[in-house]
Amino acid sequence: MSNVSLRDVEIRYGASQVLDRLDLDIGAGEFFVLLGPSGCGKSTLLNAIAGLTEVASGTISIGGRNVTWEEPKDRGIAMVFQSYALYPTMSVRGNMSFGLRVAGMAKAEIAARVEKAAGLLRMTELLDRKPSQLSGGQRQRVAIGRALVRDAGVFLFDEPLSSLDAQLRAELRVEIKHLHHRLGATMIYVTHDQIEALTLADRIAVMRDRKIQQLGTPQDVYQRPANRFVATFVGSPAMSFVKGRIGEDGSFVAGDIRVDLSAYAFATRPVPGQPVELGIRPEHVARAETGLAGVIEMVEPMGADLLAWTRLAEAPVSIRLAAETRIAVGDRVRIELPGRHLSLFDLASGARL
Amino acid sequence: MSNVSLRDVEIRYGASQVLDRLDLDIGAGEFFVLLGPSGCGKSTLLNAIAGLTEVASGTISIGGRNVTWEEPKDRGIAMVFQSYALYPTMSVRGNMSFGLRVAGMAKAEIAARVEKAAGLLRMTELLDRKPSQLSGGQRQRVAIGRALVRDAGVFLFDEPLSSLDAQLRAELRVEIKHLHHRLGATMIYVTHDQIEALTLADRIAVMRDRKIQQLGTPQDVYQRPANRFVATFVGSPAMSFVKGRIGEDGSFVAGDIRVDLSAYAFATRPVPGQPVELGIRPEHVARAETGLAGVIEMVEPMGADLLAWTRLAEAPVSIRLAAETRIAVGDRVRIELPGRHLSLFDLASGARL
Amino acid sequence: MLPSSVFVGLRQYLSLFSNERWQVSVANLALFGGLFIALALILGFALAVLIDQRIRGEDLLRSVFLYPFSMSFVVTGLAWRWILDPTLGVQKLLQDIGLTGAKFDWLVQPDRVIYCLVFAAVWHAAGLVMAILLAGLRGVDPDILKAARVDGLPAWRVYLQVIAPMLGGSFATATILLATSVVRLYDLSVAMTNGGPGIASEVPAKFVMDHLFERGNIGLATAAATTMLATIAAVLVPLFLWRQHRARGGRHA
Amino acid sequence: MITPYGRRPRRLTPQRIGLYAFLLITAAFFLTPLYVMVVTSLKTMPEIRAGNLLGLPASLNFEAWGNARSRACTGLSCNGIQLGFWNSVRILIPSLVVSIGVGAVTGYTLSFWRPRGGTLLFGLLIAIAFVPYQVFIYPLVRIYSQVGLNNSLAGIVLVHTMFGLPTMTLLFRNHFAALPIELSKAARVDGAGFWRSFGEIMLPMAVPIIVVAMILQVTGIWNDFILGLVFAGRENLPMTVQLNNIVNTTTGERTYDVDMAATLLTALVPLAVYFISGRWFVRGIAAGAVKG
Amino acid sequence: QRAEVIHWWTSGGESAAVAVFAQAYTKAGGTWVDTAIAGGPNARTAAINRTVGGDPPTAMQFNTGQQFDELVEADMLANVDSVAAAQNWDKVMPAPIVNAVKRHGHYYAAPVDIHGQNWFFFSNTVLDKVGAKQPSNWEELFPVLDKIKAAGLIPLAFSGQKIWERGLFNTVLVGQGGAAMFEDFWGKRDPALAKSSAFRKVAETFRRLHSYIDAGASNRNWNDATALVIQGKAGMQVMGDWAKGEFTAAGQIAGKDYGCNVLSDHGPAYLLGGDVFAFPKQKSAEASAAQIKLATVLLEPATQIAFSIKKGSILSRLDVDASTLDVCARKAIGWLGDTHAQVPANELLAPPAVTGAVEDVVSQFRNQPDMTVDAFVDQVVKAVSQPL
Ligand SMILES: Nc1ncnc2c1ncn2[C@@H]1O[C@H](COP(=O)(O)OP(=O)(O)OP(=O)(O)O)[C@@H](O)[C@H]1O
Ligand SMILES: Nc1ncnc2c1ncn2[C@@H]1O[C@H](COP(=O)(O)OP(=O)(O)OP(=O)(O)O)[C@@H](O)[C@H]1O
Ligand SMILES: [Mg+2]
Ligand SMILES: [Mg+2]
Repeated sequence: MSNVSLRDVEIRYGASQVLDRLDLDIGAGEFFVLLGPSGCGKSTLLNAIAGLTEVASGTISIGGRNVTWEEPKDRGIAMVFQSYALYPTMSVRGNMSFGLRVAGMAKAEIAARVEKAAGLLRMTELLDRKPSQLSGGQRQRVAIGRALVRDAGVFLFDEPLSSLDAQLRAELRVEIKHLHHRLGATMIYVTHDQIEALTLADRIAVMRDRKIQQLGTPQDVYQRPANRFVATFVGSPAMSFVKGRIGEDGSFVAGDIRVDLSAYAFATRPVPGQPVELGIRPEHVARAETGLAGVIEMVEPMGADLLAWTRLAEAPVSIRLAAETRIAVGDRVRIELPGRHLSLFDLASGARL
Repeated sequence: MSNVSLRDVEIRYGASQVLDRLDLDIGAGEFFVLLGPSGCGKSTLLNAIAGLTEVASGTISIGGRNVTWEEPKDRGIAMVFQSYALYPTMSVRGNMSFGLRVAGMAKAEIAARVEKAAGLLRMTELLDRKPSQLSGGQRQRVAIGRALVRDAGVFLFDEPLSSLDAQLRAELRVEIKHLHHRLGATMIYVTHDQIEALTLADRIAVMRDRKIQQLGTPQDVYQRPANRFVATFVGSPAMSFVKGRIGEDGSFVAGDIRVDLSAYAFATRPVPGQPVELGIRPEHVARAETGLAGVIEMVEPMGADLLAWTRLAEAPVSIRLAAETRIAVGDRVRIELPGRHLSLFDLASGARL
Repeated sequence: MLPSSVFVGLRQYLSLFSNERWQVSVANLALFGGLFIALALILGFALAVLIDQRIRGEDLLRSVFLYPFSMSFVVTGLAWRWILDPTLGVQKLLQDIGLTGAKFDWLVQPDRVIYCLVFAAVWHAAGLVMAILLAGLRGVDPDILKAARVDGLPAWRVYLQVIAPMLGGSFATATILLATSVVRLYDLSVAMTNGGPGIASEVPAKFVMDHLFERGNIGLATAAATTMLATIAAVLVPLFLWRQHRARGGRHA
Repeated sequence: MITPYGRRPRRLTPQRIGLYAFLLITAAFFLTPLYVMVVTSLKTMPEIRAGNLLGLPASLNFEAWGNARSRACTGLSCNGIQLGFWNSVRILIPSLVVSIGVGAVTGYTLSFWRPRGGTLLFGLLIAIAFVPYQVFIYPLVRIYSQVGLNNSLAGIVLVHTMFGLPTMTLLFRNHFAALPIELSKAARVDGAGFWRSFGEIMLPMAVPIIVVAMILQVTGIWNDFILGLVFAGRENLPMTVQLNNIVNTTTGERTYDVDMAATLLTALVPLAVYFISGRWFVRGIAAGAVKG
Repeated sequence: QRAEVIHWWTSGGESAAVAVFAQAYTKAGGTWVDTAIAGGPNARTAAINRTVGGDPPTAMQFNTGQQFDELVEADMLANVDSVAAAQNWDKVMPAPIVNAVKRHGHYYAAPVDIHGQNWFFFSNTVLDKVGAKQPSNWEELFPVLDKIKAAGLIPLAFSGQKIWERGLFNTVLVGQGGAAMFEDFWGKRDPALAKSSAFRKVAETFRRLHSYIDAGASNRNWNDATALVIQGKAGMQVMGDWAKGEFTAAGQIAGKDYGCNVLSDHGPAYLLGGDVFAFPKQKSAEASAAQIKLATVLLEPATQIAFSIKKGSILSRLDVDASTLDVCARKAIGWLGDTHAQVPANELLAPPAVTGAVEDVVSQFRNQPDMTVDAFVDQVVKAVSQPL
């Protein structure tokens, strides 16, 4: 149970800079999720916190202690590696218990913990296999187990559930949540799974280009994305965008369509005529008799519901409908864009308005 | 463009049997998705088709030719390995072009293809890196690229997008779909991502315990799961289940609740009094003034919408609601279960009724 | 040198086993082999690990540890002989500087001389073991080292408990190489002590060579050689069956 | 007390000092014989006879080195060891390439293609590795004289290849066996055949072990003289024959200074190899290949 | 005619000696192709393998003795009867040497030199210092040794390698036991003899000598032992006459700086060893002619004299004026006038197997002070009566 804070941390691999004077404060016991496109530096960041990659500049402190120069073992962390990094010569049991044995924990206690972890990872009967005898997902579970058994102050998860099936993933999500409550440990969690991010996180950081784009609660990030990138990146099916400008009356104007923004909560007041971009999430597009007219161009069934694509002012816009909705390509629809759920971005900077 | 068919294929690792006399026919040019819990034998199946694991018994034929004994290179396949299996000493470019160079393709052509693949994998500027200098997702993309550049008759994808961000994943999903159309090649695709499975697949096979549980179109599998396992496994948030029995009037009875099944399309008529289990997908639970009463016990925000948990006859049931719905733990709700969207399973066998 | 087609009866074996020099040779080989292989592996591994610590002047040090391997024993053996000789080497040096009590004459003590051979042999082979293990070490996936560091291991335990097991192949290679050099041990004994004092440092290979090439006693030589090969087979065959059995378990993926 | 900031400074921790200490002490121990050889080579014979062998020379005289290189008599010719140098090189290079090549291929075959009876063959090779090679000389001579390989460069190269095979195979087999099997799978899917995946995928990953193989073979081949003597023929005699003639005598008088100088000179080639080889001990050569 | 000769004369003095042969042969119109390979075994391996491989040298060196018997049996050697007849070897050479090259009545090798193996070399400086005169028999020896020991010097410089231990033993055997006993022991290998009291006496003397040897002897090369004598650190050394090479290299002169003598209680007994050149069968007649020519040249008096001076050996023929040789050599030739003094070295009498076996036992006996004479005798009996 210890907070983690980074002060203008910079990390470079040879010439290329991966993290650029990053400042970050993660509260003790917080569940912190890192989102970001592949290659944006998430793992690097975790490695830096773990003390596995040297920072070029800046300081890292855990639990108020400056650990910038300390060995991983002195940082009180447990980590799930994106590449698993299992000990090939040890059995699953060996892999899980190794950290504990090193710490000199009592045999019985170790056995108990390993059993428990194995149980909730559904691999009790695999405990005596070698990693090379496991499936991809099973290996990943071993990697998770290796972290779960430890009681560290900070847990670092690097895409821990990426190759598990939805069901198991849901179950483990819950388990991790429980663990978090039980230990009250700080957890830093990298994932590409939106649901994971939104359900687990106390706070989410969205990274890109060596910087953090937005830092906030799941709701914030989802409903009030700080800029166009966050808007596109978070949420799937993704948000649709319509280019236009601010009309005299402060409403959004694009070609012949006009969207009322009176209900919109502006971050910064735009000036009339300013070129802007309007973001709409599929689930917020409502069908209404009196609304903007469109023609269905494509229909994607997605199990729970289906996604219909139409166009507003040349821009493709997706609409989420119930799976059983009777709708086909070519149908005309009328839709309504509820002002308070929209997002408005400055066209030039991409910043939220 | 060649069909793949397996005739009672059996595969064992030493003592443990992984696939049990499996029969499977995949049409030429079909997009075939394999779903199944971690460790159920998906990768093993792909490896068998690729000729990388010996089958204990049975035959495998590709394009009508029996290839059970043939070398991978004579099977006209391209494969994305779950573990990437990149050539560590080659640059990204080298990795992608190796297969083509072996095939003796013209330099220019190779360059062109690699460029193209790199472009749509967003790694043009990484072409000269070594795998060890890439992030996890970037490595995975190299693995994909290596397959994409080839024009094989059969493409085998083993969780190709598992560690990519939602946005890139969506884009690549589309690209793969395009590739499928362009080449008309047969594609066998392992994934844990429901959306992927449902949007890409012509047909889905759900595996478990060395067997195929259900084989059908995405809609079938999602809306009319063949048994309880498939029902639980497919769809997230998952289906909720209520135990009960068939009443005299053929409706579902559990404790004091009663659900009308007149609209239900029975596979096999149940006898009155038969113990059964009722499956309800969260998105099918509708709120209605006149309906079953329940109390909200938990609320999970999931971005696009939120999941509320209540209870029917002791069984937890989840309801999907719009994200902005005002609802809190303790609220009383009345819900309605639309007969034609329900799934009914025999309690003993778990088979769909 | 020319093989004779004279029938070699069992009596050759009888006279072999009753031959004191042969008995001494075998005893020596056992002692020498055990000590030498163990020490060479330990020292070699230690050196490999230390060399691997991103130290300055790695190339130089590595060459220093390897150079003994580059010279034939004909002369390096002589050098060792001088160093260990009580009347010429260290003992003399110590006594010259006043430590008249200093004694270091194992080379001329029949029951100690074999340790001198071990000493020189380790000096000669440790570098090679280092090289082999170093090659293995460098091949280990860095991520696994990271994992070990996170698991809180002090460096030396990482090497002992995580890496050493992963170097099974390299260790096998090194061990077999050393074992062959033990069985074939000849030059060293010739160069350093020529089997002496007396027959105190005789070894089987030398026994075979001498009887084959210098004493023209093909019978005894072949008897000895056959015995050696039989012994080796007796060790190797089970070892292989075991390794094969283990190989079925599959390998690191 | 400075607050830690940025890159950890490379200051000498006690461990590191200890580490260097150990290395240097060991190095010193390793170097003692070399020291003896060098000082001896710089002494005059009378000085050596005087018996103070560990002491420094009264005066440096490099005469011995000159003699060793180009004047010492080995039988009638008095040209030192330089005589056979180029012969040695001419024997070394092809023997090195061929023996390592063959060993690598065999090892690769045994570990990735698992041919029937492979283990048996391997076991046989290992068993042979235990037999003193002198035993094979006579039969080989017989065979060679049949096929007329005697006294030819090809002959000696072949011999070195044969005698090198067991160790080389051992080295490479065990190295390849440690590589992730997925890689060969990927290669097969990419359509690469035996040679393609060997040359372009496996060999590049064997670089460190190739270095080891080189160390072994360079030393073995360079220092061998009996095989060269028997199989290479008069015009190809390696320099070690000269070396042996200088340092090895039963009833002739000895010149230790020249012996030492000659030995040191001869060792220069292997030493050079050792020194250069370092940069090919690459780190994490298979890193990033597979996940899990 | 081209003549390639494989020999192991590689040290400075030895090469000089070979040069004499080479020049002589060249003078006679041939071309000498020199293949020097240090170390008897190495040289022989090479030579024999080349013969077997079908590329025989013109001549190859052997130690006088039975080393080339197997070649004779394999019918790989050409005989040089013509030369032997022309130069009348039977008359001019010591019988043991002639017999050593004779098989089935044919001459299969040319004895090019004779080495005496049982020499004592004395450091005159040491003898003077301790006021002792050079002993001439075994009774006189021990007092001298004691004196030197008392003076704190090494009485007997020794090289503890088996071959020299055997050398010392032979010296005692022939010196104390006498020529007859020596020849019986090695030649007849009669166990009874080994059990005799005379033999035991020899053993005891040998054991007694051990107490005059210093600790460093075990792994010393023979020439390092010689160096001790040269340095005046040791009183004497028992060695073959090749040791003179070391003395010469150190600039010492026989008779002046160092003395040499053969100790014997039963009249002079000189252990005759040496080197011979054997001539493998050739394909071409021309090559065979070269062999004849070579053999002839090597044994011409002039060549022999010049060679012996360089080599420190004595001529293999006794019909030549040896006044130009050094003191020791002249002494030897003097003794050899009496055929009883001509004792064949053990290589001439016993097969290498036996020699080796006995060598091992002798070496043990010297290095294990706790080994009783009885045990020694038993071992010797076993060695001489072993199956071959
Ligand atoms: N070498 C092996 N020895 C023994 N069992 C093995 C071996 N390799 C795989 N298995 C087992 O075979 C089963 C199927 O493995 P496979 O890799 O096909 O699973 P999968 O469906 O791909 O799982 P995942 O979704 O986690 O990749 C697993 O239970 C695994 O434990
Ligand atoms: N050894 C290296 N040398 C050079 N660049 C590197 C090295 N390792 C990583 N990189 C680069 O650093 C960037 C960040 O890598 P990192 O692994 O942190 O990304 P990531 O956010 O974890 O991506 P992913 O989601 O795919 O795992 C990537 O662009 C990668 O190419
Ligand atoms: Mg990552
Ligand atoms: Mg898998």
